[in-house]
Parts: sequence; C-alpha cells; structure tokens
Amino acid sequence: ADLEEIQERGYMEVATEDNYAPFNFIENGKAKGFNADFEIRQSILPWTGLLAAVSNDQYDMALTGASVSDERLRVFNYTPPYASAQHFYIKRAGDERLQSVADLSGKTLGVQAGSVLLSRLPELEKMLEERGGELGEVVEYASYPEAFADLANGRLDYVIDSAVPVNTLVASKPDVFAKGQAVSGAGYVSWPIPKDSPELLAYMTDFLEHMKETGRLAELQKKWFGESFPNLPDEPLTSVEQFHELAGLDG
Amino acid sequence: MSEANTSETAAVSIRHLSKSFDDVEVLRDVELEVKTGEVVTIIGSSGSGKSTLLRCINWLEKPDRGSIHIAGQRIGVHDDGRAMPVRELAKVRAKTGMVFQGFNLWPHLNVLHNVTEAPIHVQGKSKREAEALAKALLDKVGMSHKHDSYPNTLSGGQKQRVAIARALAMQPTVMLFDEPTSALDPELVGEVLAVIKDLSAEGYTMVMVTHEMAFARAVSDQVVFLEKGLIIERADPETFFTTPKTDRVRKFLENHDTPSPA
Amino acid sequence: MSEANTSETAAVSIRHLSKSFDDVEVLRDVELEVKTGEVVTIIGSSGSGKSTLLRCINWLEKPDRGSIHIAGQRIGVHDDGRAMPVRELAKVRAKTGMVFQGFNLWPHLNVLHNVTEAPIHVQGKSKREAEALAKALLDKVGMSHKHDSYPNTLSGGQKQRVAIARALAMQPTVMLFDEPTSALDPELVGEVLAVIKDLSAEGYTMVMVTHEMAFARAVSDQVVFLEKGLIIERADPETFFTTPKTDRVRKFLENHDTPSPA
Amino acid sequence: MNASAWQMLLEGAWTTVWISAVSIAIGVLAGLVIALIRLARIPIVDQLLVLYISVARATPLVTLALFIFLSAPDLGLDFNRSVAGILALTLNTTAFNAEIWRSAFRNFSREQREAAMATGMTPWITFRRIMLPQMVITSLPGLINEMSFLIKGSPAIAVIGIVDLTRVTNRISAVTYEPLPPILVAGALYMMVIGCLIWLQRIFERRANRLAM
Amino acid sequence: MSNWEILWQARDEFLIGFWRTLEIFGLSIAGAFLIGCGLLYLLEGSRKRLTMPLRIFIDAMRMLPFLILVYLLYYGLPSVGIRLDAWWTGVGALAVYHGTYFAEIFRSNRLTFPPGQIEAAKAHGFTKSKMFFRLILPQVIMQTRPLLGNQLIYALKDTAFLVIITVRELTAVANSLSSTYFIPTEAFIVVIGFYWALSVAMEIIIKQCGRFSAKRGFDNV
Ligand SMILES: Nc1ncnc2c1ncn2[C@@H]1O[C@H](COP(=O)(O)OP(=O)(O)OP(=O)(O)O)[C@@H](O)[C@H]1O
Ligand SMILES: Nc1ncnc2c1ncn2[C@@H]1O[C@H](COP(=O)(O)OP(=O)(O)OP(=O)(O)O)[C@@H](O)[C@H]1O
Ligand SMILES: [Mg+2]
Ligand SMILES: [Mg+2]
Repeated sequence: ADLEEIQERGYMEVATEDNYAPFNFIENGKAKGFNADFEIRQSILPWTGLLAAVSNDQYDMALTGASVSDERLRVFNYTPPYASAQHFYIKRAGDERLQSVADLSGKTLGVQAGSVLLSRLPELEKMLEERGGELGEVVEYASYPEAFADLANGRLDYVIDSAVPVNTLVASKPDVFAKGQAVSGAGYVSWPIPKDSPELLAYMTDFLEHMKETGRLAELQKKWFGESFPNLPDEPLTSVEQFHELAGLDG
Repeated sequence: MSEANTSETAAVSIRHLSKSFDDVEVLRDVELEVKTGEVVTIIGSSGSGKSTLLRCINWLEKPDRGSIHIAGQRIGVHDDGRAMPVRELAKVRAKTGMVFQGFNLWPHLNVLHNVTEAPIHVQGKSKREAEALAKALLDKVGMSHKHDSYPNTLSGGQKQRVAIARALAMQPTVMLFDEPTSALDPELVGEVLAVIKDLSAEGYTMVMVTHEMAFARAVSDQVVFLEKGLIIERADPETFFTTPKTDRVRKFLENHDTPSPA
Repeated sequence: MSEANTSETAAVSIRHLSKSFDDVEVLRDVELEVKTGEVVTIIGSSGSGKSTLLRCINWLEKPDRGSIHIAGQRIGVHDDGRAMPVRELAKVRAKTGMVFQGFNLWPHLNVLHNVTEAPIHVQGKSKREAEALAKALLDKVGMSHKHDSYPNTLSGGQKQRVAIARALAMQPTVMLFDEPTSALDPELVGEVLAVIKDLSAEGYTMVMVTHEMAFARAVSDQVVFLEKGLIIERADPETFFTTPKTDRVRKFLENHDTPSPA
Repeated sequence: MNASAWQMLLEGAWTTVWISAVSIAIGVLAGLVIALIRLARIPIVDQLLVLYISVARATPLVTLALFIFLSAPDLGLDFNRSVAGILALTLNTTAFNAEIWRSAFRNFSREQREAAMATGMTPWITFRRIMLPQMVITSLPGLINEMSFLIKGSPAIAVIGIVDLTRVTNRISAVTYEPLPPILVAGALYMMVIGCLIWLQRIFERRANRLAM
Repeated sequence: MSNWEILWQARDEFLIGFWRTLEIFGLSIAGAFLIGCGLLYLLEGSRKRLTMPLRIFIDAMRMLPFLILVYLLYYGLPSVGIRLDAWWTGVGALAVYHGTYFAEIFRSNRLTFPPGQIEAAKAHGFTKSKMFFRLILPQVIMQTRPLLGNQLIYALKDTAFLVIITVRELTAVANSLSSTYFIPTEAFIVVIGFYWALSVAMEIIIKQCGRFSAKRGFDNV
C-alpha cells in the first residue's frame, strides 16, 4: 500500500525476520536487533515467505536485512543502504589450508538457497579463474545455522555470508569460526519497498536521511553491526543499472 | 375395494408380489395371507426366494410389483403409487419384528441396550418403561441374567434369543424369522426353537423360514413351499408332511428328514 | 519296547493321552489305535474334547502327557523327551491330512494352487508333478472344472471338497476330519459326505468327528464316544447304534437322531 | 540453553498443540460431513470433492500454507496468520479424514444396518445410534494416525510466521549457532504429545475387541 | 519477463528436481517395504524379549517427526563422529521411518488374520518361514493395500523435508526459485502439479492392484 493509505490506517505494517542475527533475531523472547528500534507494527515471518509476502502487498515493506540484487530490483525499490553487504568467506578457526581466496579453489562451499550470495557467486568464480583455480561443489542450505553446523563438523570447507553476519558470528564463536577475505564487490543491505509505493519510498528515504544527519543511524550501526558504514550511497536504489554502477559490477 | 377389506382382517396380506434381481425373477406373483395368531412356515431349497419373500414383507427388499399390507396398512408405497417417505416407512416397518440368521446384534451395546434401543429411540418410550419391558422379554427368552453382557461374550444360541427379545420389544404385529437356527451348533438349536415354540403357544403371529422340518411340523398352522419363486404347494402341516401333492416336495422331504450321503 | 511295536503296525496309535486347559482336564488318559485302512468316528457332546483329541494327533495342540505315533513314528517329542525341532515336526505332521470345519482354504490362491501349495513347498515336488496329482484329486472330489476359481466364489460344499483334495495331496497316512459338514447348508452336506464315503471305500485311513449319526453308522469301522475327556464307549457301529452299553450314549443318540425342540 | 530458551520451547510447544488441536477437531468433523455428502453421490458435487481430496492429499503443507496466506488478499480475505495456518492444516487433514470415514461407512456391516431398519429406525437414527458409535471405534486407529501426521507436519506452517515448536528451535540456534540441543528437546516434546495420542489409541483398541464378533 | 517465463526457463532444474524426488521416493519406499516385511517377520511368533524392543522402536519412530529424525541423523551424528552423506541419509531415514509404519500397518492386520488358515498350514507341514512368505505376507499385503496407498502419499510428502539437509529435490528447487524471484504462487503451483501427478499415478496403480485382490474376495469396493 502506498503512503496515503498507511497514513489513513495510522500504522505501518512491516514484515521482519526472527533468525538472521544481527539484523533481526529473538533473544530472551523479545525481538531485538537493529531494525527493531523503530516503532512500527511488525510481523515476524521466516525468510522463505517474507519477500514474497511483501511483494504480494501483505505488508507495506520488509524491515529486514535484505541484500540488494538484480532479481529483487525487478519487484522492489530499496531505501538508501544502511549496511554493507560485501561477501566474505568463513572458515573453521585453525584451518590452515585456507589462507587466501586462491586457496578456495575446489573446496566445498555452503550458502543459503535462493539468496543474493548465491546469485553473486559468479564473481567468486571469476576471481578463482583469474588465479587459475575453479569453484568447488556448492551446497545450498535452507538457512544459515545448518550451514554453519556443517562447516563446524567438517562437511563444508567454507561458507559465504555478507559482512555483518560474518562479524557477529566470528565475534560470538572465535574458537570455532574465522573470517576470511572478501569474495565479492560491494553490496548493500537495505529495506525493500514494493515498486508500486513510490511515495512510501520517498518517505523512508527522508527518514533515513534524517537519521543520518542526527547521527542516530551511525549510533545504531555501531551498536548492532560493530562498525558504521560511512561510504554508503545516499540515494534509494530503483534500477538494476544504478545498482551495477554503484557496486562496480559489469566491470 | 376388496383388497383393503381382506387385508384389514389379516396380519400380513401379500398380493401379486414379483421381484427380479438382474433379470432373474426371484419371486413370481406370490400371494400369501397370514391371519392374526397364525404361524406360517416357508420352506424350499436354497435360492428358491424364501429370504427374499420375507425381506419384502418389511421392505428391506423393494418388490417390483404387487402390494403388501401389514395389519391393514400398506407398506412401502401408497395406493396411488407414491413412494412412502422414510419416516412413514419406518413406522410401518416397526409393526414387524425380524430375526435374522446371523443374529445381527449391535456389538457396541450390551444385551439390555440392544433390546431397549428401538423402543426408546423409535417409539419414544421412556427409559424406565423400555427397560421394564426389556427385562420382562429377556426373562421370557431366558436371558435376563445376561442383561449387562456384550454380544461378543454370548454363545450363538444366546445371541439369537437376545435378537428375538429385541424384535419382540417393538411389540410387532408379526414376527419374521429367517432361518433363525441355521447358524447355530446342533446342540444350541434346541434352546432357540424352544423359545419360538413358546411364542407360538402365546399366540404371536409369525412367518418363518426354516430347515428344521420336525419343528415346522410341530408349530405351523400353514406350510408354504417355494420353488424358483413360485408357491407350488401350501397346506396345513399334517397334509403337507404326510401326503404332499407334488413330486418335488416329496423329493425334498426325503432329502431333509434323514440327512444321508448322496 | 512293546509300545513301539504296536504302533508300527497301526496308522495312528495314541497312548495315555492327557491334556488340560487352565486346570480343566479336557482329555484324560485316552487310548486309541487306528489300523491302516480303518475309519474311526469320534462322537460326543459339545465340549467333550473331540476336537482337542483330533488336534493332538497332528500336534496342533500339545498334549500334557502320553504319546502319539503316526505310522510308527512318534510326533512332537522324541522318545527321550526332547522336543522335536520344528522342521522334523513339520515332516511328521505332513503324514496327516486334516480337514477343518471352517474349510480354511487360502483365499489368495486359486483352487489348483491351494492343492499344489504344500506338495511343492513342503514336499519339494516339481510343479508339473504336483499339478498332475492335484488335477487327479480335484477330479476325484468332482471339482476339476473349478480349478482356476478363487475360494470366495465357491459354495461351502465346494470349498470343503477342495479342502479334502488339498489334504489328500500330501498323500497322508491318515486323514483327520473335524466336523467337516457342520458349517454347511443341509443341502450341501450330501456332496461332501459322498466324497468322504468314496474315500473310505478306497481304503483310506480316517479319523473323523461328526454329528451326522446316519453317516457315521454307514462308514465307520469303529465308533468312539467321548464324554468329558474320557472314552466311555467304543464299538463297531452296528453295536454302538443299536445296543449302546451306557445310558449316556443312549440319551445322546435319542437327542441326535431326530433333532427336536428341547 | 538458558531458562528463556526453555520457556520459548514450551511456548512453541503450546502453539503447536493448540493449533493442531483446533485443526484436528475441525478436520475430523469436516471429514465426516464430506464422507456423508459423498455417500449421496450427487453428480458434480461428488467429482469436485474427489478432486479436492486428491489435490489436498498430494499438496505439501508448506506449499498449501504459503498459498493460502499469500493469495488470501487477492481473494479479498483478511486472515490473521493463525487462521491461515489452521485453514491449511484443516484443508489437508480433512481430505485424509474424509477417506477414513468413507471406508468406515463402506465396511459397515449391512446386516446390522438392516437389523436397525427392521426395528423401524429411520436412516438418521440408524446412523446416529448404531453406525456412528461403532465407526468411531473402528476408524480410530486411522484417525489417530492422521492426527499424528498432522502434528508432525505442523512445522510447515512456520513459513507464514507462526512460531511453533520447530520454529523456536530455529530461533534459538540462530543466536547460539548450536542447533542440536533445542532440536533434541523439541523432539522429546513432540514424542510426548504424540505419545499421548498413541496411548489413547491403545485404550480404545481394547474397546474395539467388543466389536470383533 | 513474466513469472511464468522465469519458470519455463528453469524447466530443466524442475525436471532434475522431479527426477531426484522420484529416485529418492522409489528407493526409499522399496526399502521401507522390505523393512516393514522384515519387522513383521521378526514380530511373528517371536519371544517377548525380541518383540518388546521392536515394538518400542516402532512406536518411537511413529512419535518422532520425520524432520527431526533427519535433522538428528544429519546434523546430530557428526557430534559423535559419524558423518553421513546427505542423499543416503535422506533415503535411509525415509526407508526406516516409513518401514516402521509399514510394519505397524502389517501388524494390526496380522492380528485379525484367521487362525484357521495358520492351523491349516501347520497341518500341511509348513515351516514358519514358508508359512510367512507363502501364506501370511501375500494376504496381509493384499488386505492392507488402501492403507499402504495412504502411507505412500505421506512418504512422498516427507521427501520434501529433505530440503533441510541440502538434498536438491523438487521442493528445494521451487524454494530456491521462489526466494530468488519471489514468485511463490507460480513456483508452488508447478510443484503441486508434479506431486499431484505422482500421487494420482500411485492411486491408479493401487487401484489396479485392487482388482487383483478383489478377485480373491479381499475387497468389497
Ligand atoms: N441382492 C441380490 N442381488 C442379486 N441376486 C440376489 C440378491 N439377493 C438374492 N439374490 C438371488 O435371488 C435368489 C433367491 O435368493 P434368496 O436369498 O431369497 O434364497 P433363499 O431361498 O433364501 O435361499 P437360502 O436357503 O440359501 O437362504 C438367489 O438365486 C440369489 O442368488
Ligand atoms: N485353546 C483353548 N483354551 C482353553 N480352553 C479350551 C481351548 N480349546 C478348547 N478348550 C476347552 O476344552 C474343552 C473341549 O473342547 P473341544 O473343542 O475339544 O470340544 P469338542 O468336543 O470339539 O466340542 P464341539 O463339538 O463344540 O466342537 C471345552 O470345554 C473348551 O472350552
Ligand atoms: Mg435365505
Ligand atoms: Mg469341536
């Protein structure tokens, strides 16, 4: 629904997740995380159905750590990014075989099914080919906790996830996991809003602008992501071309 | 209407009854009149249509042609050819009590409730009244000591006696028995026949299919012989068993009196 | 060992047989000797232990005491008291052919396969051999035209005749019949009794429980009367049926010759 | 796992239980009604029901739940997610239950029904007093089996955001990165709930002996 | 590009997913059937010492959700040093899980088996195994046909849970397509179509088998 309707209703219905730390998760029974500090009526949905539900107008927007991708831009506009989604690999702590991206050649990789990370694997593939290697077997998981479990027990050699969750994971289990190097170009995390709500997009863009100016955004980023991302674009993302240009894709 | 007149005096009056299954005529133009208090036995070889005739009487089987009156009231269809609505049919049916070869007690109810079920839920009797009647009837068939047993714990003869009490509990105009003893062990046959004999002595109107010739001879007022759906002989038992008119009956009786190897 | 000697000549030799169910003694010290070619009929009232005795002979029921030899070979236990291993027991059992009251045909096999099943899978006969034998036996019982029908399409009399052929197919030393006709309609009894009569004429050894007195009289060489697990009378049929020694048998025969209401 | 994790697990178990219970209750009754309607063999209606039963049985629950939740607005319906979840479970279980009831109808002894008619019972009284009490006992093993499948399949409704027992384990492991302990606890809780059903079935099995004549 | 066009372009993935579902389903129900028969044989006339643990095992399986069983096998066993391959874990778990269900279905039917037939077999000198394989098993299978049909449908639907252990079967393909392009409605309509076709095929086969047993009077349908 567009802004007018929302104002009439008096509240905004947003969809959010419950198991994607540190963007959204449940701790001690309460919704926590970066996004939860806004006061908005929210519904928690699993990732599988979340974007679909927003695209079907079940919700006004997805208040979640959604990475920007070509496919999603088909249906959604994005507010200006609030976090980087550059992709990193994670390995077992103490796995000496993996020192750099080149060592990933031929190793088994775990990634979430249907995620942006999967769709940007060609970048890693290119990097490996440039170094004379090749992409190993790719195993797709329904969600990340299982992928991490398999990394820990040795079924996988590495898992790819975006910067923010990687930081959180490694911080909470430093003796099990270790952060590797970047395996993609720039990426962004922001909130998707259906393409048929341009006014809502403008409204949310203003809102984020305001947050940035007051320094509140940086505060929240620091609190939840461990770093503030000062170099993110300021305009909303509305087309594939714009995204590619910003992220330096298409070389 | 002469038809209505005769049936008013009779407990059961069957006219021009015909019935086919898949083009096979099982009953052909059967006529039978059972007076109040009379015991009629139907005999005949297997497949001759005895069960079908009995089941037509209470409309478990729908005849193709003909009419059946029970205590003067027509069953199944109205005189103008309209089919009877189910409620009305159920009411006429309740005037007949049927006892089956396989007992067909309701296994989820105990003996007492098997007997009171229909009086309470069909006739709308009070529970107390129905139970008093049921106990009296169970006493009559010698089963009152088993009133709270479930059917699966009874012997065949006991089951059949409960089934008789159940049919009697509706206080029917006429009792119908379809080979009530043929599923019983030889030694249990006696107890059931004794109960039926008592009923005949008390003046109940009964129509019975049986293979027990000696018994048929002892209790019947009228014996009817069915062959391929036709009544080929009817007589009082004395005449029937001693001087049958047709060869067919003579042969049948020979086979049945002393079962012997072919 | 006199015991072994006598049993060698007899088809079945039963010595000091006793059997209890839950402290009730159902068979007490029963002795019975069946010579080759002999027909022995066991009669008695319901619950007297007839079926139990028959079922002990092929060890479907395990007796508490006593011994049973079939064609000279002991069944169930070895002489030194060791229980027989199942495979060996199955071999001795195969020397008896049993026909049950309820037919117990195997419903998933057609008539021919019911008869060939045991010869092929127990005796290890070739399929061709077993089928030739089966066809001959089905012919003998008048069922060869139905060889590819399934049991559910047969009448009771036909089922029982197939069951007899099935038992004969094992070419047993002795045939055991447990009330083979009591589950049949009166009109089907004849055809089964005719088959059994033929078998007796051909010299088969048979032990039979039956309620058909006239038949027992016609085919038996020896009649045995059981009462509460005891053999209280045994004689040739002529003597047994005309001049019974005990009152009990006399009363029993009166009840059974003409079934009448109690 | 800390105390709050346990509390979340118990709350999840409660959600699973009440949503399943409501769906089971509706599904058993609706199945019976459908079985009854199918007995009447009303032309088109019968074919439609056959189609429904066949499709509903084959459709995985996840698919059905998402489908209902996402397409409800298109149809102008406004479901809250519990209703959508219950609807998905009910649509699925009703189809199975309808088949169970129908086979109970078809296997019901014709003789007993005739005995009832012969005493003058109308078809409705016969159904209510004679058939239904026995059908409940004979179909119970099948119905309980289906109930246990419903409970076991209920994690599927998490996809529309219902926080059931399985979803809670995901939530816990997303923070602890240790999926195993909550899964073990959840497994035990499921076994307890379904164990109760199986125990119930055993009790009824004893009563069923009475019907074996 | 319309949603349907996206799906059409992904048709190869769908077919591969469908084929994998078929493979898993076929192998695992064949296994489940054998396990069911095996359990029935072990339960047949054995001593309590053997039947008790078997009954407990069967009941435990019936109480445990399949999803959790798979999860424990795949993610739980590595913690005790056993690492199974995803595909075989899936097939094995399905086979054992539904095998116990088959066993339970067979067992409850076996309880109502007419004792007379067993006696007749004994009287004809059958040994236990001959009796089981020639007489009991064929009849038990014919009589439980409708229940087995239901169980097959449950098993088919359980294959979808294998997504969780990274088996790329039909549902996994649809999930991944729908979360990449968020076109759940269309993707799932296709999936429902595939599953439905499979279960209709099964229903038809089961019905055909019904003729076989109806001839023997096992079925009054
Ligand atoms: N529902 C039915 N459908 C088709 N044919 C039937 C049906 N009921 C009975 N028949 C046929 O009608 C004929 C008469 O059957 P009926 O049961 O009346 O015989 P019966 O005289 O009672 O025989 P029995 O002494 O064996 O009980 C038989 O040939 C039978 O096969
Ligand atoms: N398996 C059993 N367990 C307990 N008691 C039994 C068992 N089998 C038979 N009996 C009892 O043993 C007695 C003899 O039974 P049996 O079947 O040998 O009698 P029968 O002479 O064959 O009677 P009928 O003519 O009724 O067949 C009966 O009292 C019966 O209740
Ligand atoms: Mg009849
Ligand atoms: Mg007996």
